[in-house]
Amino acid sequence: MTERLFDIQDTPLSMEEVVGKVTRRECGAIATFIGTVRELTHGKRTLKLEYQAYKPMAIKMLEQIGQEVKEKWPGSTIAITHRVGTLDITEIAVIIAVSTPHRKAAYEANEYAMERIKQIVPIWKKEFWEDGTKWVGDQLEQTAYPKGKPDVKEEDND
Amino acid sequence: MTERLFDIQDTPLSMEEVVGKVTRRECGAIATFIGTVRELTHGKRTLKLEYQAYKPMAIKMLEQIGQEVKEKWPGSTIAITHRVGTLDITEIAVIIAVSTPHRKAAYEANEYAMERIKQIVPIWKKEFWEDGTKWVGDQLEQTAYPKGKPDVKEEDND
Amino acid sequence: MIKLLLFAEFQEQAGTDQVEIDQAGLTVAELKSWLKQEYRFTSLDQTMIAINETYANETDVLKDGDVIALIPPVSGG
Amino acid sequence: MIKLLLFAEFQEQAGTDQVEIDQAGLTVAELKSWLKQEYRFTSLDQTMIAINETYANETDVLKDGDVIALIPPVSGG
Repeated sequence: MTERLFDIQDTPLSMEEVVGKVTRRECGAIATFIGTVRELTHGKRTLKLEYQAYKPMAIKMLEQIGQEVKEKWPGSTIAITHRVGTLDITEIAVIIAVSTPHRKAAYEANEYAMERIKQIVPIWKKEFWEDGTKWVGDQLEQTAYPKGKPDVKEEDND
Repeated sequence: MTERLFDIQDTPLSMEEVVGKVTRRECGAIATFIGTVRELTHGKRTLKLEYQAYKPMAIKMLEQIGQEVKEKWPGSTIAITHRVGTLDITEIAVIIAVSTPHRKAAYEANEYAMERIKQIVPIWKKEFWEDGTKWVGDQLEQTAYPKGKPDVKEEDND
Repeated sequence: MIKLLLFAEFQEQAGTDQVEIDQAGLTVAELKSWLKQEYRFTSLDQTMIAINETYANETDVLKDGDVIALIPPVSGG
Repeated sequence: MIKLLLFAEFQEQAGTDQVEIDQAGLTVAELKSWLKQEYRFTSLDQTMIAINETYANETDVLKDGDVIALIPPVSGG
């Protein structure tokens, strides 16, 4: 196939494009998650965000997530595109699209993929506020890498 | 507001349009569900589908679902558009978009809305197969209207 | 008069999408019995009645000018 | 030589996105200690090391020609 199911790009993301990659005659359900830049986090105003990626490794990790999803939800197709560069409020940072024959699995697989992105994909976000900037880590609000490294093996807790 | 958050239309649906209705500066997560026409159901080949709606009542019921979602997930915004008329394989029958400040609620609210559509919104699907046609009912594979009527009050089982 | 809207299989069975009926005063349950005899609809047991775009109870009574709809099990989504 | 890639806060602290280092033979854990001294990076405890685009263990040993990356806690999505 010529199009990448897993991609990192520095130009605005298109829902139609990502959803198009997973649209299949045998699938009736497509769950999509779109992460946008939110203005307020814990009451603090964000002016813009910058995303940076270790691109080749990030794509490899997205592909690994795709493999995990295929194993957990046979018959599913997933595509993920993550944006890098500077993003304004309401711009799209990430799109995850999952198609499945039936809808329950589409939601589950989509949510799983999002959790995994936040665990293992080398992409970083820098917040720009009125009073400063910060590279954000540890969004899952767990101790960072409790096992000393991100759990790159498939998760057990499902 | 001039645009309808809940709509029934006989022309092809646009993801961008429905997602645009729920994109808000204070929301970082948009979960979308796209129902497409699947070619195979239980191994049987579908040629096309026809959807028919009792349009004014269907819109009222969609609005009711929107109200339920707002109460269950404060801060969420939901838009639903359902297609009617004749649809070919892979065409979009329904789009549900939910934006929330945080993502967990977006998935949950989306799935809830889809369940409710299948319970209370007066829209019917006709399957066209090689060997015949049929108006489909009771997709949830429960006894139709176990209480004698669809549960138009908010669901209790959540 | 009361307007009765028909959808899906009922529309096909009746060959029309609406009929006028003169049955004000009947309850919803009585209307269903009457429709079974009058139109020989097959699957009314699983069918809801909407009165003026709202799901009705079996005991609700039809009034002149109401818009009634037969709502077989829905299959949208 | 070994190429060391820097991202996010490390890139800003070092003022560059990559450096060449001559530390083949060190383990990942030893590399971290060396980096703390050499670059005074602050948050290496929570930082992973990738060797050739794969997450490494603390005991993995660096080889000449490897591409190493410092991976602080990720925040994509």
